[in-house]
Amino acid sequence: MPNPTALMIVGALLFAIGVVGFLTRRNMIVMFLSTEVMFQGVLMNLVGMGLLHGNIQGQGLGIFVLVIAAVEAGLGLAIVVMLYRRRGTLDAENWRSLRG
Amino acid sequence: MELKTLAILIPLLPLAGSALVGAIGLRGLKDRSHWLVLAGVTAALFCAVSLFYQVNTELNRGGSETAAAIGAHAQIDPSQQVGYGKLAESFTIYEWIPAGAADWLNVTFRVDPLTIVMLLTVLSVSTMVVMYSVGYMRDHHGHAELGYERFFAFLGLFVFSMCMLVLAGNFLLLYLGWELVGLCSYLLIGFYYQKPSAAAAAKKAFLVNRIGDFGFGLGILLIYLTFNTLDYQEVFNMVANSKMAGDLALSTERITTIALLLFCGAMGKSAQLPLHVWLPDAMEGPTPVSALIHAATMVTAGVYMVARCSVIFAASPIAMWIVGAIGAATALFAATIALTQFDMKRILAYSTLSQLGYMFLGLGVGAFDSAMFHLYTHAFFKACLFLGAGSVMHAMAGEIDIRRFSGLRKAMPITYFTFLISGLALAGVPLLSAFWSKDEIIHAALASSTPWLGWIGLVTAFLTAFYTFRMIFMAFHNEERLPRGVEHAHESGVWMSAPLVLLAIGAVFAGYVGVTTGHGGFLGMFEPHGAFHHFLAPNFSDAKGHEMTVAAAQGVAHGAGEHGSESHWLMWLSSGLAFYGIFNAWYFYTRRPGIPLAIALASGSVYKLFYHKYYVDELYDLVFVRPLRRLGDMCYACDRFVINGILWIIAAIPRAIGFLLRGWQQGAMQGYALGMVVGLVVIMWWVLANA
Amino acid sequence: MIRGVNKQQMVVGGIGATLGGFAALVLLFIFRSQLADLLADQFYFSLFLALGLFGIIMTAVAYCILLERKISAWVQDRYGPNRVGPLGLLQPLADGIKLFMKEDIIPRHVDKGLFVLAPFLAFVISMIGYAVIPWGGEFRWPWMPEGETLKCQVASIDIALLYILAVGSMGVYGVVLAGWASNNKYAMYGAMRASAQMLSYEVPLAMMVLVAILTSQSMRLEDAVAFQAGSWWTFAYHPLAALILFIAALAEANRAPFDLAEAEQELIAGFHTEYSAIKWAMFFLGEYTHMITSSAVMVSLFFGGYLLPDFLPGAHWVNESTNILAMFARMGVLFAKIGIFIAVYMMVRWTLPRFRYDQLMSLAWKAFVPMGMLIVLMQVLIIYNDWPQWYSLIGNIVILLAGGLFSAAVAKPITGRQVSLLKRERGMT
Amino acid sequence: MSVPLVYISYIVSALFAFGIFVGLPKQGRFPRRGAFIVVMAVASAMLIYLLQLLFGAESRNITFCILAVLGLAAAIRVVTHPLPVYSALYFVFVVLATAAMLIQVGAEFLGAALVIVYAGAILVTYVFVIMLSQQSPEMKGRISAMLDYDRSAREPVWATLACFMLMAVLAGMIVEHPWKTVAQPLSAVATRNTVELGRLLMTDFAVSVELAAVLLMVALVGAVAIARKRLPQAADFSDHKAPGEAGKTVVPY
Repeated sequence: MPNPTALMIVGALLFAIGVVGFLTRRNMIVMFLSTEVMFQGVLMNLVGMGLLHGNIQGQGLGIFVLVIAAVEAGLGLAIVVMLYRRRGTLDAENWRSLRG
Repeated sequence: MELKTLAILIPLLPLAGSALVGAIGLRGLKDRSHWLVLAGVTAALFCAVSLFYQVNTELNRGGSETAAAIGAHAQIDPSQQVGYGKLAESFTIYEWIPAGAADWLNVTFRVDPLTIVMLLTVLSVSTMVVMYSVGYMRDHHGHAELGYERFFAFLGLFVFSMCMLVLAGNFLLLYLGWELVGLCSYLLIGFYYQKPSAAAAAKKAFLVNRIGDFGFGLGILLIYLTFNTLDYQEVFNMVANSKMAGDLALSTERITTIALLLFCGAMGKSAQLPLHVWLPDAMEGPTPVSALIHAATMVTAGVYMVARCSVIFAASPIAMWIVGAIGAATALFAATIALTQFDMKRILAYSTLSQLGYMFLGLGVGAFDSAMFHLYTHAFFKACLFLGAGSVMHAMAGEIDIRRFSGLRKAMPITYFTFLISGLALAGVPLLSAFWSKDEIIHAALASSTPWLGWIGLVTAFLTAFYTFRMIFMAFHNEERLPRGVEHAHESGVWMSAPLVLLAIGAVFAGYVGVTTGHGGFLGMFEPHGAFHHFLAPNFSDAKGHEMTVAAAQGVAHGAGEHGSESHWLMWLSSGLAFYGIFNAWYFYTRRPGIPLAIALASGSVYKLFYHKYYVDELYDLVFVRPLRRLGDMCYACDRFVINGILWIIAAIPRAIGFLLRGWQQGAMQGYALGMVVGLVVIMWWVLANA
Repeated sequence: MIRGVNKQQMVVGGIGATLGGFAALVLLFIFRSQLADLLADQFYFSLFLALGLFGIIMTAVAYCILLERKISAWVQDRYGPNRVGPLGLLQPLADGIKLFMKEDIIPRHVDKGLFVLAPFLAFVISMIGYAVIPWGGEFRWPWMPEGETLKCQVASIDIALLYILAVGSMGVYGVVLAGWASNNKYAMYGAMRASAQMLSYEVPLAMMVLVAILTSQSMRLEDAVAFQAGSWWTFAYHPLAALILFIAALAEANRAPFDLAEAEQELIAGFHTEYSAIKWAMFFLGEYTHMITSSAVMVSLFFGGYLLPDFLPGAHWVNESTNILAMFARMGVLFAKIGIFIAVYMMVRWTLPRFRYDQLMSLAWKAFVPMGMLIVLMQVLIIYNDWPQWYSLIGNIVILLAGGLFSAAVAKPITGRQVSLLKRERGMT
Repeated sequence: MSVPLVYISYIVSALFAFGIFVGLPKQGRFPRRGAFIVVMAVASAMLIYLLQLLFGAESRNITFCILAVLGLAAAIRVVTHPLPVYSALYFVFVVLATAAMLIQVGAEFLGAALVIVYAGAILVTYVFVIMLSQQSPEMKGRISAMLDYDRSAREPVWATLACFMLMAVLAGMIVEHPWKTVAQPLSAVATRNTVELGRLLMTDFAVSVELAAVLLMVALVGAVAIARKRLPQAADFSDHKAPGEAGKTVVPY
């Protein structure tokens, strides 16, 4: 069975890849997808740490990560759909009304 | 059913009705909202009756020995645990609040004779009043008033709260019920919340009650500090044995403090002298509310509480003296005010105050069972009087000033007769209910170590008869006059008159449970300690057995045994006073209507003093309200200028910083995210470097 | 003579097949002891089983298509295919050869990668669900030592039912990608309908599988079958659950009356409008394979799997013996049950008209999901309180009746287009 | 083994970050396909080397390494591919790889749940929304059909730099930190994993499960409320439309 540390490294890399996607892409849907990639990284880290401690709680928390991801996807996509209806574009640059 | 089931059902049935009405009344039930509450309260009444039969059977069987001993008023050794035996049962329904390591403050119900007497009183009057409200809360076309369902929901909630108060098995739950009934009272006084006077009255009632409840709460805390428990039975046992928690001896000062603090709550709830101001104003609520809450049930909670804690009070002669004195003072004081008022409901309110004063007088001289007896009889006739007044009010289109109308006797025969009967009962005319109960109290007072209380009671009895019949003669006799805008008076419908009749029957016959022996019929009529007292005896055995009040108890026993011979003069005197009062009222208000005016003019300032209720409200306004308002103004100014200024300065700093930093915010989320990531990395790197 | 294939090809094919078969037999004979050892090992046996099943199921699918055509013909009072071979039995072969030979068209405007990927996804995903189905219970080759047994199952894993759900949930991708990659309006609509539909019906499906899991208290299919041995089948405890599972499986497979993704009247051919030849055949195979898989799962969960009913003669031997013959008998029982289900599928398709889309959705969300929740809750209560399992039968009936009464009480016109007979609407004359 | 693990992890991070930088879309085309492949190959090799070092002598789990590399490559394609649909599909691949890795370490229930929830539900929703908002591109003019904002990345230099720092810090921390491993933990946890997980959720995490349920409910209602389209009421059906107007209004089912 693989070393839990390996799991955590892969998780960390996944998280960072998600971060870069979130930072660089302008399409809101892809930005959301990038956050999902980050969730994958977090999930793997949770499981890895749980294994490291020899208990199953990491997996239990992983279930909640799934829940949060589902919630985030549902609400986020609803918002994206609404925004798309407003302006007809998915470009995140279009929504800068919070500029100071 | 088992006792426990019944005890749970009694509060829950009205609550269920109330909750249902509250939930679906506005949408679904509307005009039919009353059914659920009526059903709930009636069912609870049946439960209470069933409870009564079970406990009564038990009393006659198992508890007969002790009860017999108490009934004969034998000397009882205080150290001996006499009394409740099987007659009182506590049921722990639910573990409520953890108190200490293993202790819980539980939701405990206690069923004993006192509880049952209260439950029967409360629920039977409630049933009547709910029935009455069905007719009362409608306009002349039979349409429900605005807020009909709200009214019944509140009414059901009140019945629930009152049952909780009565059934409570420890002081904390008692406090809960106590506050709940206060809340219901507030809600119902302010039922017509569009009326400024009603809203103000509700607020006043609430605030004045707070003062009393503050003392009450302190009393409960002190009980907990002293005895380390709040359970009735444990506390009473310890008091009876003069023990504190940890087997220390209980000092009289401590017990006096507890009793007085508890009495403080009773003063608030039962509107005794310094805190009486809210009750007359509470008449702003709908009349059924006045009848139920502010005459028959809630205001007697204080009496009930003192009777419940009779052991504590009996252990402190000073507290007993204060209770009796305040009761007597209130009785006289309220009666004098009632002489001069013209608002029917207000007269009745002051009469209620006066009668509550009687009850406290009785409690103060150690005649706990007599006080409870008076509470019980009073509930019927006073509720009937209030409901009669409501009936008049209904017919007079809301007019209640007895100067504006007269001679309603022909137009409203049912109302008139029930009102008359109840009035006779209130006046203490022989063979009606209050005669028995009031005489008992006065008798006990005269026989006690403070006989002057009894003399005050006698004077008040005369005044009572006078003001009651002043009202009756002014409203129902003489030639028929109607207020402007009312074409003709009419009798109320069956929903309203049926409860009147039933309550009037109660007003006549309720007293006989106290004078018959339960197995002797009318022959035992003149033995004041009848079935009622026999039934309640286990509750007060501890208190009466206590050496402090043995004298008083012996006095009652003495009188009880030989009422016929030695105390006849008291009976004759009190009935004579009653008849004399009635005669005076008749003479002044039907024969020579000029006399009252002449007296009023002649007495001048005294009349004014009575008329303006001894200027108590004005005094309070001057002493408390205005200084407090000044203080509030000062606080407001302080808040406005000092604190707001400081806040403005504090807020100005981030505003300035924000002004400087505003340019950095470019509005694109990803820019912020980049900043977050960089910050995260820096922090993590920092942590790692220093790890 | 099969149409589309010339005589020469047939002769060559026939000779090749014969020679190949002979060679295989020879090889088998030479390596028979090694083969026996391999077959006695669970891992290699599973491998063989997987290969064998692939063949069996491909054949079964082909004949399912024939069956479908026969049944439709019967329903519509026609003859159906009867030209190729006796009773048209060779028709599937002819169809297959035709589909392989046809020109494979990839339109210019499609997204090529996904266009090619989609049918394979559809086919493969519907295929890999087989892995966890218990086909014949435990058995023993005659040459194996006494006491050892093999499982007639490709993979016996702890989370078999989760695996099935996971695989099933991937099934939507084939349809969706096909629709999107086709770059065609109708295909797109079909795909969107399909994705929403399959997402919706996955919920009651998963709930009913959960009911079965709770009833047998295991996520292994063989445990579910074992639970039904010697007692009632789960169907008898949970008739409503079985019914909902059946209907949801129907919708998951995009079969009529839930075939909105390919509704001819509305969408030409839905998501596979642009497909032809072997890619189209892949979709077709996928659909039928999906039917067989879902039938197998349903039979295993609710209808006793490979078990014969106890009251039949010889049921004891068939159900419990580890003899190889008994294993084949069990397999036969399972296939018979699957066949019955498939026949029901087909009868449903040719009997019922297609649902409207909003009806489809409200069926899932307003009927199946609440009822499913109640059934799950009821089963949980039964387990928690240790009530006898047959309470669930009462519960099922009560839930069904209550649901029916409730919907009858609150039923309203769905579109608002219907004019009420009782009340005259405002503004209407 | 003279090179400390931490430097290897820095190198891996740098290579991955560089690979992302190379792969990010520029003007809609795959800018340096060859360079991307080379960089990714080197990065994968380094990663496998790192993982092998971590696994130690007793187990060289090649399946895990392959899955990790495939998953990471797919993840990189998720964030670099200019077409959202492909991003979503690559993400399905990431999910499958993750699930496989989880199953390999014994978290089989979580793996299956991951596939069901992510691949089966969440990603389908994504694909659905993408399809709602974007047409598939024409074969011939892929660039022209691509939307402006998908064509170019936003500040790729800074982003990849931040990404590198994050990777380096995280990976370095994980590699360097002296994790206190519990003796013989894995096999004990791995057996009857699902049962244990269920017990955990129903005992220790019971309140959290309830909260999660409430959260899901709230999200459901919220999503419906947010995305609801204000459509003409059903009463509109009774209106008589002028010829030619009928059918132009969107009619809800």
